[in-house]
Amino acid sequence: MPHAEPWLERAPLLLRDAVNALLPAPARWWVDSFLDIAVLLGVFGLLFAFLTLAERKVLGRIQNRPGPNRAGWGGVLQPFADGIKMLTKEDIVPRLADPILHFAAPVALVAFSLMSFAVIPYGRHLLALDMDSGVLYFFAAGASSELAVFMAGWSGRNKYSLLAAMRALAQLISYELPLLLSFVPVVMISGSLSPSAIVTAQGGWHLGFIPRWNVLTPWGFAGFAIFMVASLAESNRSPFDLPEAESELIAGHLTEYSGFKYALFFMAEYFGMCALGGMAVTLFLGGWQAPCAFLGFIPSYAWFGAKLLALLLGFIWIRATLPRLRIDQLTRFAWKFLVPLALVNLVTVGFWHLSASWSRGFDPLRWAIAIALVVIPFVAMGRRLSAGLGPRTYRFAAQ
Amino acid sequence: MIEASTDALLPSPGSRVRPVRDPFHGDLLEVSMGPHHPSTHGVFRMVATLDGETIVRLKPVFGYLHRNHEKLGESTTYLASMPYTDRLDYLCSMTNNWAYALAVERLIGQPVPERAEYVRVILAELTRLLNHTCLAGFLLQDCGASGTPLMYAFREREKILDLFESLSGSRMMCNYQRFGGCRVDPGAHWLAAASRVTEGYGRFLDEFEALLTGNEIMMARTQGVGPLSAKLAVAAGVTGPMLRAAGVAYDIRKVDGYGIYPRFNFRVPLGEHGDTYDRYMLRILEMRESIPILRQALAEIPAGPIMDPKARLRGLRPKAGESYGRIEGPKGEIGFYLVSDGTPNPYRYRVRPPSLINLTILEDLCLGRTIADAVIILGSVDIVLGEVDR
Amino acid sequence: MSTLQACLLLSSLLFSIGLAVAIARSSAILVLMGIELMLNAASMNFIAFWRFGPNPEAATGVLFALFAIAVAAAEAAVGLALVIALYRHQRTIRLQEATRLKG
Amino acid sequence: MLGTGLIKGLMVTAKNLAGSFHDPERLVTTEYPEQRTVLPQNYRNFPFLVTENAEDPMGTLRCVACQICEKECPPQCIYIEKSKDKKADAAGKMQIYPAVFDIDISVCMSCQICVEVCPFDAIKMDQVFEIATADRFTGLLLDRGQLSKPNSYFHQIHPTDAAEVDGRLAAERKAAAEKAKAAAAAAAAKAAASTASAPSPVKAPPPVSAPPPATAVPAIPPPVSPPPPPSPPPQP
Amino acid sequence: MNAVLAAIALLILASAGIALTLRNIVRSVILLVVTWFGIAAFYLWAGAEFVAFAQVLVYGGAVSMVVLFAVLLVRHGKAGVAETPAPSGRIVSALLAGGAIAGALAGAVALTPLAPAAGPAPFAPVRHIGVLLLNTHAASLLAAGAILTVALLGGVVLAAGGGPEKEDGP
Repeated sequence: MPHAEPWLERAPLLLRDAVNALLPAPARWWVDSFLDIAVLLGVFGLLFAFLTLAERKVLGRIQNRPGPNRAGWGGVLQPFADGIKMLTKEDIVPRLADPILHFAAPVALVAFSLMSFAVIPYGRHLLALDMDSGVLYFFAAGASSELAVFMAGWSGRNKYSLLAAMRALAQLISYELPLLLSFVPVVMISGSLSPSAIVTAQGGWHLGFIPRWNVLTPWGFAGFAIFMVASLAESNRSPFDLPEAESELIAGHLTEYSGFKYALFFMAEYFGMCALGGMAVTLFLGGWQAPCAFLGFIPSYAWFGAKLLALLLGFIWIRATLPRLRIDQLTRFAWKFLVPLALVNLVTVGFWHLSASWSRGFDPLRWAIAIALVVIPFVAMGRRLSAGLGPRTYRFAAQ
Repeated sequence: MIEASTDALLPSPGSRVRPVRDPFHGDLLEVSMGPHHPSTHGVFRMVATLDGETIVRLKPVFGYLHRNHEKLGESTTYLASMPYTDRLDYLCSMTNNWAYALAVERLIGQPVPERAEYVRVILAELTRLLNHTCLAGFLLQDCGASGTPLMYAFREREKILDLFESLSGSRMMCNYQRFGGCRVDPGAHWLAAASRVTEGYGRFLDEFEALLTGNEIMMARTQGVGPLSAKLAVAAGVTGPMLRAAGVAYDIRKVDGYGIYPRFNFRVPLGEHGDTYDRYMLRILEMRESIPILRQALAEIPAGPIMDPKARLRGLRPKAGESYGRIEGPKGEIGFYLVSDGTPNPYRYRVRPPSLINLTILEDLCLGRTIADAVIILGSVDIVLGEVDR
Repeated sequence: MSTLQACLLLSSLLFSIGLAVAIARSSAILVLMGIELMLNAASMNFIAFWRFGPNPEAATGVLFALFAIAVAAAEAAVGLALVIALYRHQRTIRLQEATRLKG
Repeated sequence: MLGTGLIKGLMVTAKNLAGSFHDPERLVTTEYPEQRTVLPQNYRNFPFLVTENAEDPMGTLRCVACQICEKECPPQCIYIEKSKDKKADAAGKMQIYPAVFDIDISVCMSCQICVEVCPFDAIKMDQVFEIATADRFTGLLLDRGQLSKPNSYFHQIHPTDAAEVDGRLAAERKAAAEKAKAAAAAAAAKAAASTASAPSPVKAPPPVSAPPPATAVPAIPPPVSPPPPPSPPPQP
Repeated sequence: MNAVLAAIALLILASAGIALTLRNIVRSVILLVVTWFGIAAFYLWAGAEFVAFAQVLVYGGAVSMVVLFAVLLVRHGKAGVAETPAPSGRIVSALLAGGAIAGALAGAVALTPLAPAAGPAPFAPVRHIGVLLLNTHAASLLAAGAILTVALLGGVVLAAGGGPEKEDGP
């Protein structure tokens, strides 16, 4: 509906044009870029603040307690109270620490996780940087962030931090591969590495009401599942929060951090989560596309936001439920399960692509084969992975 | 790495980072877990020597909570030790009370009225529910489950603590049993409330098991981790669910038949592998077995006095002699050994703490496992530092 | 000096630094890093020539740089595996001391 | 299949998330300073001394400084000094009273043993718990004045116990009074007999008059509710 | 444009030069990672977007991790993070060799008459690169894939061969 766009949809464009009209031509590029950065920082900064609150609230509700509710109405001011507390706390640098790396780690982490926001299309007209190889840029920025985790773990000169650094490295090496492999099918189908092109390719509806999102195909669903699992691991969220495994390593790489540096780590974790969630929405959930045609009047960025929030809620939900894996199980899960599954998924998507021209009559067969290509390896490898584990029956002593 | 760099770069004699030289494993990392560590269940300390993340040596260090419990028991009267037994294993004060009362009753030959026996069984089984629920919550917390199972466990525990509070006046430091009975009579109201809690507990257990027992991560974390052989368990004197998880049928409720336990019909579950999962499941199964005991006791409890009318509260001067009173506490055999020399104070007062004795095999279970396993193995041993250190 | 010359100067300096690292450092890991730097300097040259060369549509420079990166990654993986194997056998990664080829 | 256990667990947490909004069983938090739980009658925390008369808290302590509680207290947190003189207690009998009665609340573990061993029902368990203080030493060392609370307060926090204690005390006093009366009567009879036998009334003792029991226990309110009869055991 | 190039050059050369002199291996490695980022910036400046991101992904994301992992794995004993310096003779010879090569190359570059800069930056879209890779350079792609596979296998065999600990994975 490009000809009849509601003004809400065009609101950001109108705003930018209004600002541009006031400025001389040479300054426009700079001002535009600055505006983009400021808006991204503002929106995601606020999202971060309220996400911490939402996480604590949801976690609390799941655990049958109300969560923070004292600061402000229902606790809405809690993030700001936390921020003030963090800012006013003493910043402790251990005497034996490597001061340069100790300082650089949180800064680098936040910088890298902020960089990845640049290429996500938040709406039809909301994209900071339309890059030809935007997806690659996104993962390049994300991959670098683990370096900062290593720096944090190593610089503290704390044994727990050191173990956490080792774990972070092992985890990154293991999960980078499935993460990259899981989005290759999307690239294969849409034929582009540009996020906006990928979103556009998911427009339209099957049979008039089923959205053509990637997640609603067999390979797309498998890719989405692998992507979500790997992004849980990439953003160090439970059940893959091994680097900061509280029950073993106290706080892992954060053990020697306090005050605002600690808050920066926290911020980077949430930024990373938001960025990966946003990328998952872009790649698999149709980006800013509305799920139904008649809902098109709602601006596209609202749809993006809703999908992103749903994914983030899922992250929180998983965190509230699942226990943590052990490091060897974590790497085994990546290498023996996710990577083969992602490779098989490439075959599936190849089949899907080649069979795209099958006539209507064979469509169910195409679906059946694709689903079988996804499900059978999943079941088989899942069985091998969990061999020897399972519920047990117990005997009772003779009376 | 740290040790090497401190040697070279930072000549700090105050540094507590010490390299461990071991000709067979290269240079190892020695990590002092505790006494202040999120998962050592109090002020317990494990000095773990790590090769990578694998434990090659583990030295449990305890005594940070030593309070001279036994010596205090010898310098006060028999009655005055009763509130101190609450503080041994502060999750199971009712069973501690019972074991101590049993020891003293045996020493002075004091009978206990029927109603009090029933009340004791009810309280002991409630304590078992409480303790095992807490253990399951803590164990899953150690596995990294963000506190959710722990909060559910505490939600249920609260109901039992409320029962204890309305009966004895205190939630954890009950100080309820007396020599020859119990202090307060539970009225019909209390028994009805206990009945409600009992009936609701099965539902809670179902939900709790749905939450994590069938969970693949939980099974991967616990199955095959820290197996305890029956031989080692018997040799080390391990008792309680840990021993039964190793497959040894030994339950003092059946063996001694103290109190009125022979009247109850219950089964003793046994494990097969003796690993952490078995230890966890044994506790769940024992809770399920406790519910019928409670039901039967609540249904059959007779009217009558709660204290033996001839029982004396103070001024006890038992004849010279000795006695040992033991019961099947939630953590294992909790026993009190008393020697009297005819004075108002015991000549010898000795506790057999199940936590401490079960803890002695910690290193055997942890060797060759990772540091993450050590945490959950410790969690599955079920210790309370108040009892370990006394 | 044209921009291309500046680029080439930069890459040759980087190459020299890489060489110096490879020769001067005693840790096997850093020697490997030096070699990686030299490889990178070569890739920079490809890109520079592609950028300022006469025939950018063919994108040969870009493709060559891509292949160089892939091969460098392989080299790093094998090299570091070698370092670890060396450390296993001889308990050192100082090249002066790792003089035996026999494990 | 791999993942079914995970999904089952996720369902449980989802149920709890939803339940926490409508099911009071699933949102058990009491928001403390605003909401307060009802303390059970048996709840105990720190002892206090019972006085018979709210208007004269110090004058009518039941405590006679027998020091049994001091001896039996497991952590030895009670310190008592007997008075040199005697004062009339609530029943009018001349008694020794505690010149000093201190309890170190920072040591006390609220075990209730002092209450159980007290033969005079003079010390009872309180229900206060908001006694935190910044003053570590004197703030937690309660003296006789701070410890004494009227019997009506005891009735307020432990109505059942208080009623039972009052009933028993009244009975004891009545018995004591009757005994005293009987003794007085006997003495009078004896005196009469001796007067009869020895008719020299010069050395006759003054008539002993027992104090009337009605005035002896003026502060005792009527029992709030009778103690519940022992419940019949639920039969299967 | 040249100011940007100068900044990039400064970043690359400074980080590499300092990394050359530091004794602490971890710091050296992290500075070298910075150098790699600088090189990626250079690619970006030159318009080779895809190569730049590949550089960051491969070097910043993968190689640096493997290197740091190796540093941590071999951290004990004399091979700790504080490297014992090489004999001074080697340092001198290294500097001489590096300086000589740098001089020779710089001279060559300066003296060679090179074509002046072409017009605007060429653009290599991903699709174009992909088509080229799979048509003209398909053989090279296959060869690179084979090399990578063999290297991966070799790496696993080498690293896992000696003892119970493994570099990563199963």
